[in-house]
Formats: sequence, C-alpha cells, structure tokens
Amino acid sequence: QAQDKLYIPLISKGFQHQFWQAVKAGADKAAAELNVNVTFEGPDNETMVDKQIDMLAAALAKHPAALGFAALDSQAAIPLLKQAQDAKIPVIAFDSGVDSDIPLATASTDNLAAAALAADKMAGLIGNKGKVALVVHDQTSRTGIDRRDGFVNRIKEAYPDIEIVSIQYGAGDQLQSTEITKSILQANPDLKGIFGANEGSAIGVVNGVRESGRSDVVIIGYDSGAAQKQAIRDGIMAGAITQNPIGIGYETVKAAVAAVKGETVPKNIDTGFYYYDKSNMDTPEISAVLYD
Amino acid sequence: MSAIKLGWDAGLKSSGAYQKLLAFASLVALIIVFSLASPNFLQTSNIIAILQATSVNGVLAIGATLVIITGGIDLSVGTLMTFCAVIAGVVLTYWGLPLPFGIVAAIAAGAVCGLISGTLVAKMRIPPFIATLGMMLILKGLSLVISGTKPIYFNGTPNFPMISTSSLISAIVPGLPIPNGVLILFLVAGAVSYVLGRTVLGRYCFALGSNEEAVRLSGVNTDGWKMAIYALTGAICGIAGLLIASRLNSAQPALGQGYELDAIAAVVIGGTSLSGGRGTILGTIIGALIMSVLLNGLRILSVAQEWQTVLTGSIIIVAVYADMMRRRRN
Amino acid sequence: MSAIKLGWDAGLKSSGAYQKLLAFASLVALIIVFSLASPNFLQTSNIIAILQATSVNGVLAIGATLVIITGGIDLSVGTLMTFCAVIAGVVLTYWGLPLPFGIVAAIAAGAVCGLISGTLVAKMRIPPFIATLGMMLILKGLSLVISGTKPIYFNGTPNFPMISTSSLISAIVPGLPIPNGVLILFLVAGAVSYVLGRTVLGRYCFALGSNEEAVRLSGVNTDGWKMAIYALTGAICGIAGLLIASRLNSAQPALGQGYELDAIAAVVIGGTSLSGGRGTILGTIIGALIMSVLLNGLRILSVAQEWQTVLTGSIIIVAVYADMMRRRRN
Amino acid sequence: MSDLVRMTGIDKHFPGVHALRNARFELQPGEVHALMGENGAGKSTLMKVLAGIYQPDAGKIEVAGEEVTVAGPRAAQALGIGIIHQELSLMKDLTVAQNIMIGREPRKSFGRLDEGELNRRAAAALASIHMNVDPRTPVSELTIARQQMIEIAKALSNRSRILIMDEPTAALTDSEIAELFAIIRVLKSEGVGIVYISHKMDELKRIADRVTVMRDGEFVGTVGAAETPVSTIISMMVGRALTDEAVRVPDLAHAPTALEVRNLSRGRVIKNVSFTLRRGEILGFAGLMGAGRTEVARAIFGADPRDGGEIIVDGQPRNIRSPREAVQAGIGYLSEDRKNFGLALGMDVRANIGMATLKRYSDGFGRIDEKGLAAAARKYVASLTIRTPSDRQEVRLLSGGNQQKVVVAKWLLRDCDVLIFDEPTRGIDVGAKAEIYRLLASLAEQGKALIVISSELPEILRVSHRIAVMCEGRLTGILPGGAATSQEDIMHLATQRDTISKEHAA
Ligand SMILES: Nc1ncnc2c1ncn2[C@@H]1O[C@H](COP(=O)(O)OP(=O)(O)OP(=O)(O)O)[C@@H](O)[C@H]1O
Ligand SMILES: Nc1ncnc2c1ncn2[C@@H]1O[C@H](COP(=O)(O)OP(=O)(O)OP(=O)(O)O)[C@@H](O)[C@H]1O
Ligand SMILES: [Mg+2]
Ligand SMILES: [Mg+2]
Repeated sequence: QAQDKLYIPLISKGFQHQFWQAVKAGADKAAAELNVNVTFEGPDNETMVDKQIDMLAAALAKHPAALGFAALDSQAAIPLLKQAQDAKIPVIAFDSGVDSDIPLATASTDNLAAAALAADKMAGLIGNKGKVALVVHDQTSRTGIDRRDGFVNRIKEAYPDIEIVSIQYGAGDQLQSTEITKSILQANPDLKGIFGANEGSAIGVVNGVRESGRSDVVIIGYDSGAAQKQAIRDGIMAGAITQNPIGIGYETVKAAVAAVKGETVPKNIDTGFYYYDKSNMDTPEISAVLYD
Repeated sequence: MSAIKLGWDAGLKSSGAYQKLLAFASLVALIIVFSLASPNFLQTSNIIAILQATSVNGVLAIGATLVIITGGIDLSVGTLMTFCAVIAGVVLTYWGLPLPFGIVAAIAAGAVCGLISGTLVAKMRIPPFIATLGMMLILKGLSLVISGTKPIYFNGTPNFPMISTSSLISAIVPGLPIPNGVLILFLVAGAVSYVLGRTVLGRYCFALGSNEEAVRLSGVNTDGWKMAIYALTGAICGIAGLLIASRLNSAQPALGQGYELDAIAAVVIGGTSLSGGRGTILGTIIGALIMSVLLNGLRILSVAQEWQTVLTGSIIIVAVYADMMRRRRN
Repeated sequence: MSAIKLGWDAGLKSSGAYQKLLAFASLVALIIVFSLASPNFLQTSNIIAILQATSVNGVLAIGATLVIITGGIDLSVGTLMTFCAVIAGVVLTYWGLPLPFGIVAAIAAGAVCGLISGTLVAKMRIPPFIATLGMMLILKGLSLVISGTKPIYFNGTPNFPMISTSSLISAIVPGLPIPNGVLILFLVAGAVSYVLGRTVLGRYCFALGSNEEAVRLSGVNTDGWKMAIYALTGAICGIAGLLIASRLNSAQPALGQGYELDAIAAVVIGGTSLSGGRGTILGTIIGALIMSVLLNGLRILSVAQEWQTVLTGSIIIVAVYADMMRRRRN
Repeated sequence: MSDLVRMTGIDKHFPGVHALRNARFELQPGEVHALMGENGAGKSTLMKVLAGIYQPDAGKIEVAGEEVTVAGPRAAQALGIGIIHQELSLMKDLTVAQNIMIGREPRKSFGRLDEGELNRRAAAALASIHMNVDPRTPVSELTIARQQMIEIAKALSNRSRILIMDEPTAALTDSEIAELFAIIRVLKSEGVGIVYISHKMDELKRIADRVTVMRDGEFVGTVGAAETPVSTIISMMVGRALTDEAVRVPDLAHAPTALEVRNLSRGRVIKNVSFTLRRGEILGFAGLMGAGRTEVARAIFGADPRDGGEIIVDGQPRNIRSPREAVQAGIGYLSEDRKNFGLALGMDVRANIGMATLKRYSDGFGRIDEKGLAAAARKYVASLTIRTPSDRQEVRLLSGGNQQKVVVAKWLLRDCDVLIFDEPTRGIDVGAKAEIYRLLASLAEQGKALIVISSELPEILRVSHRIAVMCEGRLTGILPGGAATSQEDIMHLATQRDTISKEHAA
C-alpha cells in the first residue's frame, strides 16, 4: 500500500445516485489537486443506518488520516465518531450534520431553505392558488423530511390559497415515482403543480405527467442530472433546485486535508443552493453546479 | 372464462385450472371496492395506467414463474432486468447501433445470464437460492460498472420509448390507447402459457418441480432442461429490461434490487407453489394485477403512505385466504 | 471440533454434523486471504467490528433458521426487528418506563407477531411466503405509524446503548473488549442450538420440515407446534430489535426491509436447506460471519463499491460450491 | 362375542371417484382379518376412515360396541387404533428412533428430550421385531424394505388394540415376512385385532382367520380363511376365475446377446458381478433384502456411479454414466421405489406415462402431440386396467397398485430393448399380476431382454427363464428357470455368504 499519501475515506449516505456520484466527483477532484487518497462509499438506501455504521467501522480500521461522513442519523454514529476523536482522526461532516461537536466542519446545503425556495417558485408559476402535490423520495431520511417540510411549511405560511392534496413517497425509484404521479393526477384532475424532491422523484414526475398526456402541470424538481436538464430544456419541467454536490465533495476533502495539517477550518461550509430553469441554466454560475 | 382458459391455462387443465386461480375473486373484489370508493378509479385512463404499471412486474413475474414451477427460485430477475437494460443502452447509445440490435442484445444478455444461473444450479448443484443470490449481486455490480454508475439515455434512438409507451392497438382500434408495454405483457404471457402447456420444455418444468429424480431416472437430460428453463427466464427478464428502459427512456443502473420480491410475490399470490410442480401464468398475471390495483387504488384514495403499507400487507393475506376458502368449498 | 460440536450442533448428530457445516472451510479461507492482503484486517479492533457487524444479522438469521427448518420461510424478520425496536422506544422513551420493561416489551411484541404469522400459516393454511410477506408489510407500516415516522431516541435511558456496545467480557477478561451484542449473539445461538437439539420443540422443527403429513398422522398437534416455532422466531427478532436499537441508540422505523434477505442468505450459506428438515445454528452463524467478513474485508481493501458487489456475489457462490465439493469428497 | 370394530354403510366420495359404497367391515379381538380386493377397490380408503384420516360421507363406526366418530389421528390413537400406512410415511431427515417415537418423546422438565430413553425405547421396539439397526441411523440411509420395518416397529410400539396393516409386506422378503408373522401371532394371542391388507395370496392361509373381500368400493363377502380355497377368494375379488400358467422356457441358444455385464463393482455393495442376457430372455434376480440387486440395476442404468466393470449392449461396449445414456443405449429401469424415483406424483397419468418418451411425441419445435400421447396413455390405461377416472387424473390420487401400473406403462411406452423391472408387481393385485406376467412373457417373445428383480420367490420362479441369485453384493450363482429349480435351491445360494461364487450353466 502506498501509505505515503494521506488516506481519507468518505462515508456517504448513498452511492448509486447521480447526486452522490457528483459528490464523489468533487471529492476526487480535490483528491487529485491535493494529492491525497480518497475512497467513497455509501449504503444502498438511506434507511440503512446500521450498514453505514459498519462502513464507518471498517474505515476506522484502516487508520485513515481524516474522515468524511454524511450521517444518515444524527446520533447513531456518535460512539464511533468518539472513537475517531480518541484516535485523533479529524472528522468532517458533509451533506447533513451530526448532533455532536466532534466534526470539525460541516459542508452542507440547507435543504429546508432550498425546498422553501422551490415552494416560492411553484407558487409564482401557478398564480398563488390551486392544488399541488409532492412526490418525495423518503419518508424518514433527513433529506426527505427537510425537503418535504421546507416546501410544505412555506406553502402553509405564505400561500393560503394553495392546497397540498397529496404527499407520496417513491423511494427515489423512477418507475415507482412515475406510477405515483399518475395516480395523483388521476385522483386530482385539477392539479396545478407537483414538486419532485430528488432526482429520481423528479424524473418520475416528468414521466408520469407525460404518460398521462398532461401539459398543464407545473413541475419543479430537485437536483440535476441529464434527464432533468433535458426536461427543463424541453419545457416539461419548469425548473429545479440544485445543490452543489461537486462543491460539497470538494470542500469536504479540502477541509479534511486542512484539518490533518492542523489548520483551522470554518465550522460551517455552506455550499449553497440554486434555482435553475431554462433561462439561467446555461449561465456559467449555474452550469458549474449542474451535473449529468 | 373458458375462452381465456383455453389460451392461458398452463396446461394442467384436468387437474382443475380454476382451482389454481387462487386470487381471481379477490382481484374482482378489490376492483369493486375501489370503484365504489373513488369515482376516479374506474376510468379508462386509470385502467390503462394500472395495466401499464403491471407490465414490468408482470413480465418479471412470468419469468420467475417458470423457475419456481421447477422448484427453484430466481432472486436475480430484478437486477438482471437492469443489466439487460444497460446492455441495450451500451449497444444503442454507446455503440450507436440500430434499434433491433439493442433488442436482440438485451434479450440475448438475459438468456446468457439465465444460462449461467442454470449451469450453477444444474451442473454445479448450487442451491438455486444461493446461485441466483450470487447472480443478483454480480449483475447489480456489473450494471454499475458497465454504465459507469450513471444512467444511459436513449436519446440517440428516438423510437426506443415507443417499445413500451406508444400504442399499436389504438392504431387498429381507435379509442383504445393500450400502450405497447401492456400488449407485450400479454403476448409474453400467451407465449409462455403456450410453452408451459403445450411443449416439452413446459412439461419438464412441471416434472422437475414435481419429482426431479424420477424425471432423471426416466432418462431425461434434467440438467440440460433446467439450464434451458433458467435461460428462458433470463430472456424474459431481458424483455422486462427493454420495457422499463423504454418507459424511462434510460437504463437506470441503480434500480432493480427489490423487484425480485415483488415478482415472486405476484407468482405466489397467483397460486403457484414455491415447492414447485404447480402453477399457471394466468395466476401470475392476476397476482401482479392484484398488486398494482392495490397500490394504484390506495394512492388514488390518498391513503397515507404508512397505512398504504399496512393495508397492502393485510389485503394480500386476506385475498389469498379468501380465495383459498372459496377453493376449498368447491 | 468435537467440543464445539457438542454444544452447537443442532441435534442431528449421528447424521454427520460436520457435513452440514457447508461453509466453514470457506470462512477460514476468506479470513486467510484478507489477512494476507491487508495488515489492517486481522486486528483486534477490526475483528470486534466484524463480530459486532454480525450480531444483528446473526440473531435474525438464527430466528429465520428455525422457521426454515420447518420448511417454511419468514420474510418478516427484518421489519419485525424494527417493530420491536420501536416498541422498546415507545415503552422506554415515550412512556418513560425503566429498562427491563422495554426489554420485555420488545421480546413479547416479537413473540406475539410471530404467533400471528404462525397462526396464519398453521390455522389458516396461508403459504408461509404470503403470510410473512403480509406481516412484513404490516409491521413496516405499523413501525412508521407508531413512531410517527421518525426515529425514537433512547436518550432518557442512558443504560440502553450498553445492551449492545459495552463489554461485560472485558470486565472479566481485561483486554478482550468483546461487546455485549456479540455475547448476546452467541448466547442466543447456544440457547437455540440447545432447543433444536435437545427439546421437543426442536425435534418437531425437523420433523415438520421433513414430512409434515407423517407427523400429523402420528397424532402430533402440528398446528400448535408450528405456531410455537414462529412465535419463538418472533421473540428472537425482538432480541435483534433490542440489539440494533441499542447500537444505534435509536429505533429507526424505516430500517429493516431487505434485512430478511441477508438473514435468509446466511441461513442458506450455512447449509440449511430451504426445503426444510435439515439445518444447524452453527452453520447459520458461519454463514452470517462469511457475509460480514466478506463485506468488511473488501472495504478494508478499499475495493470500489460496485466491484465489492460483484465480488460478494461471486464469493458467495464459490464458497458454497467449494464446500460442497469438499463435502462430497468425504 | 362382541365385535371390536363394526363399520356399516360407509360411503366416501372423492372428486370424480365414488371410493366406498355402503362398505362394511367387522373385526374381532384376537383375530387377523384380511381385507382383499383389486387395486383401487377401496381397502386403504376404508381403513383411513377407521383411522380418522378421512371422514366418511355416511355410515356408522362402532368400536367395542360404542358408536364413535374418529375425528383425526389423535382420536384414533385414543381409541387404540394404530395404522401402518401403505405409502411410507416417515420423516427422512430424522433418525430411526426419532421416527419410531414421534409424538411420544420421553421428556424431562421444560420440554427437554430424554434422548437416551428415547433411543432405548426405540431399540426395544426394534428388538421386538428382531431388527438389527442402530436407532440413531437416519432413516434416509435405509433401503425401503428396512424403512417398512421401521414403520412396523413404530406402529407396534404404540400398543394398539386395533392394528391396521396396509400391505406391510409389499417391500419385504421372506425372512422379514416370517418375522412379521411371528409378531402378529403374539399380538393375536394378546387379543389385538389386526386388519391385514395384502395382495400376496399365499399369506392368507398363513396368517388370516377371516377374509373380507371388496370390489369397486363395495362389500362382497366375508369368509373363513382356512376353509375357503384361494381360487374362490380370487374370483370374489375379480369377478371371474383366473388361470395360472407356468413359465415356458424358450430355447435361446442362438439368440444374440443383448446385454453383457462384466465385473461390475461399486464400493462394498456390488462385488464383481458378471452375467449375460440374451434377446428374448427373462433373467430373474433373487436374493434377500439388501443383497445388492437394486444396486446392480442402478449401476447398469447409470443412476449411481460405478467403480469398475464393463457394460456391453448389443455387442457394443457402452460407457453409461447417466440414465439418459442408458436409455439412449436402449436400457430402461423401473425403480422399486415408485414414490421417490418412479412418479411425478403431482402430475397426471398421461404426463407420467409419457415422461420417458416425450421426444417421440413432440415435433421439431418441441410442441407436444397431446392427441398421440393421450391415445397411447389410454391404451395402457385399458390394457393394464389402471383404475382412474381419466388419463388426466393426478397420479397421487390413484391407489398404490394403480400408481405402480403407471410406472410400468411408462417403460412399456418407451419400448427399450433391455428392460430392468425392480419389483414390478409391488402392491399389484392378483388379477393385474397375472396380466403383468403375461406382458413380461410377450415382451420377451418380441425379442426384448428383461431383468426382473423380485423378492417373491414364487414370482421369480413364475417368470424367469434363468435365475441369478445374489448375496451380500456378490452374484452367488445362476440357476436355470422352469421346473428344474426349487425355492430351496435359490435360498441355498441366497444365503451363501462369502464363499467363491460358482457359475451354473443355464
Ligand atoms: N384422495 C383421493 N382423491 C381422489 N381419489 C382417491 C383418493 N384416495 C383414493 N382415491 C381413489 O379411491 C379409490 C380407492 O382407493 P384405495 O386407495 O382405497 O384403493 P386400494 O383398495 O387400497 O387399492 P390398492 O390395492 O391399489 O392399494 C381409487 O380409485 C383411488 O383412485
Ligand atoms: N441410500 C443408501 N445408503 C446406504 N446404504 C444403502 C443405500 N441404499 C442401499 N444401501 C445398502 O446397500 C445394500 C444393497 O441394497 P439394495 O437395495 O441394492 O438391495 P436389494 O437386493 O435390492 O434389496 P431390497 O430387496 O431391499 O431392494 C444394502 O446393504 C443396503 O442397506
Ligand atoms: Mg391401498
Ligand atoms: Mg431392491
């Protein structure tokens, strides 16, 4: 093993989805620039809290220089993180935080605020009244809860004439989300808009609306990816929220390396979020944070 | 019924094909309940949506039925479906070959992978559960490797989505916009029913599930037939892969795991015995329909997600129980 | 071996318990390979991590073994585990009762749910696959309902994490910090081995899986015993629920689905036949260890995740095959 | 003297079958009452009604003068009714002792088993039938004859006052049968009433006190066993008289050799077995239980691997490694264990008959010629008088003897040049047995070469042109068929342990 390079494992919440692949790409970019070794790993879905703990344990067994961690549960990993702290391994949290002061820094997006922005955009596009629905990827994971609540609470606070008629969960699976969308449209023929809370959900919503032969439904998505970008270009989707996953990955590794070197790192690294649509998606600022 | 029966029943007519249709009454009951509960349920558009939602799981379940009738199990149907979709993506999008190549490649990839599972089971005597569990994981990983962990879009093949979503039927019978995916489901069901009921391969499916040793001692090449059956199941998964890829206009490499449970559930709800030797395709289709009707109905009624799950579980149990009672009374 | 054999072998001693230990050589081979490949593998801390990672799946697999030996299957073990964890959360955190109440409640909830599955299977003659599939969904939904779709933390019960994570053993043997979760795994394994090998309940497990009709014709109350066996499996899932909740210091209501496949895989890798009548707890433990060693080893070697999946699938197949060869040679 | 059992007016329907019509039966304490009838006459069904396994549609059951309803096996046990089932119903994965004691395990506190006591009691049960087997042996390792003995031990250890034996000797050889009869006599003297079902006519005189004959689910009559000639009982059973013929041994000096086996060996069960078989010949294989006849047949057929030896079919050495290769070489094998190795029980009669011959009844696309297959199946259903509502009845619903006929039909349809029949008449009634003997003779006349393995010496003598005798895996001699050979000659060779085998010229 070439142990001369710093080794920094990133334990994420997922692996196969495009969002996590983009985080990985950012991490790899930073690793190349800073000449460190990075590995990236995450469980199959965001319910597998204990599988993630096992991954963390295996990562610690490798005596890493530092550790990046996107906690599925804000408390469950604390004993292991303590172990890391005792072994003087700096921990950088990414994507969402941990209920503890062990992580030296947290590189994340404010999902609540981002979803609230989606709600504002939706309200604007449907004229501040009518029925809307949500297709969310997960009922219990942090991102699922925050994006749902961010959207719903904003609508409730600010748009009394908008009614949320249905919130359903499709596990981020495009096919399931498609079927869900079609059922929602079937049950609510006068539906004005649908918010898809992650990439898989958003693509499912697009598919479902298309298969139902409807063109009058406003769709707001979340994250990016080739299909979502195409849907926006085609005008099927009005717009979407994007985080900066590449930035998250990049900043996490960068902060980890800094921490290993004993430099101080900022406690909170807000990597930001953006609303993009046909009009701005090709601007340099936005296209930099979109991914395929 | 009898018209359907002729075409669909998987061959064991005399031994009471009706009896095997465990779940038909339950399906009808479900449809009636949902129709009364919501005016939006029994509309052409929704019925078509239900059928379309059945197509992928239905085709997978048909494939799983074959292997289950032999007394085996195939846990790899879901990830094999994805693998075949990815192969189609590679052939059509990465290599830019015309559509027919993609179709053939997906089905051939399915058959080859099925043949490998079959070889593991028949020649190397690995229990089907282990062999196909292994294949499930291998194919899941390979789909990610081959696709580079990202979806492959079929934008270079504009006809591709038509495989599943446009409607040949509406061209013939205007006003009946049944999408091709549904048509394919029923064609596959008809073909496999025929194979099961009328061909040597089908006969050996039942025979292997009934008493493999007796079949071997009858001088039959049981290993060869078993491999052929797994290969056929694989090819059918290839068709499912084309259907799902065409509907999503992309091969999604991360999708697929978990689909095997839905498929097997449809098979078992449809009255096929997991211990082999008995089963019908019609039953499987009904099983798959029960599952889609249930989900669709509960979603239309906007039942909260957690209660949807509870109700689905309960209704599956009640449906099978009710039909077993009815069957016992006859 | 013989010392281990005495305590562990599930009762069918004379029929060659060694032979049934399908996978032991493969486990050893895996450990050797990983030890050579990485100096980080064979460290106390990592071995403990592996054992710890085995504890939950191991206990679930032990529960599943019982039902599988009877020729049934239990798909609900994963979500039942979660349900029991949630029940413990309700009792300890929402109601604020002392720890023993939570422990008893979780195990009792498991036993009751198991009894319900058993009743569906034995009295209502619903195929085990359907009955436990239904229970799996019902329990998944109920966990969400009861917990209000959010984790329940055990912060009010500071001793709770100790169930799984502190180490009684290190208090007795300093320097051997084997966590209690692992201790519990082995205690459960020992107890269930004993039950299988030395009690009437165990005897009827094997007898039911071997020829249920013959047992019934011998005048045995097969239904009652079957219900008792499912209930015992449920109670064991309750223990698994306590272990996982204690490890995560929280009841995670969404977790659990998919765990049944891992558990069943461990059982089958360990040489228990899915058609019933044969099986050992020692085999199941080895099966569970193979799976955790594999995952841990591949992670320690930093194999890319998609290749981890491919390798896991391949090695499971090879491990079972290699051991079958070894067994056949003997 | 009051009857121990009195069943009257028993009716039982199955889908498509009226199995019992107003059947009746009486049993007294201390008697052995034989229940006779053709295959499918309803004997097993009637006894299952008595044992609580089936509930009758109509009729009355009295036990010791009191009317009872036998709700299930438990209730039957409580009434002192024990049954040895026709089809083996053992738990293969359990040991002998665990099988014998199932449901009656000696327990310590908390449901713990007293395994030592369990093995002791089982050993006692085995000793009582003079069976020498370790109670801790798994049942799956026993031959079916020994499994049958285990069932007997299990039923006997139950201490029943009414004991039903449904063809207990079908799988046994003479020495075990003698053993069983000795036990029956003891039970009789203790006042146990025994129902004895068998198709072996000679056993009637040896053991039965009275005989009740059934036909088509109906009661035909009850007669005394000693005073009634067998021919009368047979004509009561089949409704006509049967004539028995002796074997005609043809002159086969110039017939070509169909099968030659040289130095066949396999582990300790087959030791250097060599013989030849000519076209048109029927070679009987005699021997005691476990002599290795089945093993020889399976080794020739490629069902088990062999350690050494040559198999030459029609002058061609053949390397047969699987049943498929054997069938391709023109060898067929009808197993002694129809349930495990002969039939797909869940499939219908037609499918089972066609199992080995599907290639002939299908086209290039693998489509099955159902019409042709149905015609063939019906032909055999008629010619072997298989009692079934149609050729699409599931085989598991047929009576035991009719199942056996289905297996025979499967191999007749396959039309192999060399056919090995392992206990072909197990559980088959006298009428059908005579049919099968005629059939074997006519197959030989057509130039087929046949091996018939049988544990019934009269049967061996009735059909064989030559008789091979085995003992402990060795071929101890080959005797000429026909009147020249007696049962004693065979027994002499069959018990010739570990001496050098000698070849008798045929
Ligand atoms: N469970 C069943 N379902 C349908 N038919 C049945 C069933 N059991 C028995 N039969 C039919 O009832 C008739 C009587 O069967 P039974 O087994 O009593 O015959 P048997 O006299 O014992 O014959 P054998 O001498 O061949 O054993 C047969 O025609 C058989 O096919
Ligand atoms: N599956 C088995 N496992 C172990 N031993 C076996 C097995 N099958 C047969 N044997 C043994 O092999 C020997 C030969 O048995 P085989 O069945 O060939 O004898 P057979 O002459 O056909 O007698 P039978 O009348 O019992 O059929 C016996 O000692 C028997 O116990
Ligand atoms: Mg009978
Ligand atoms: Mg034999």
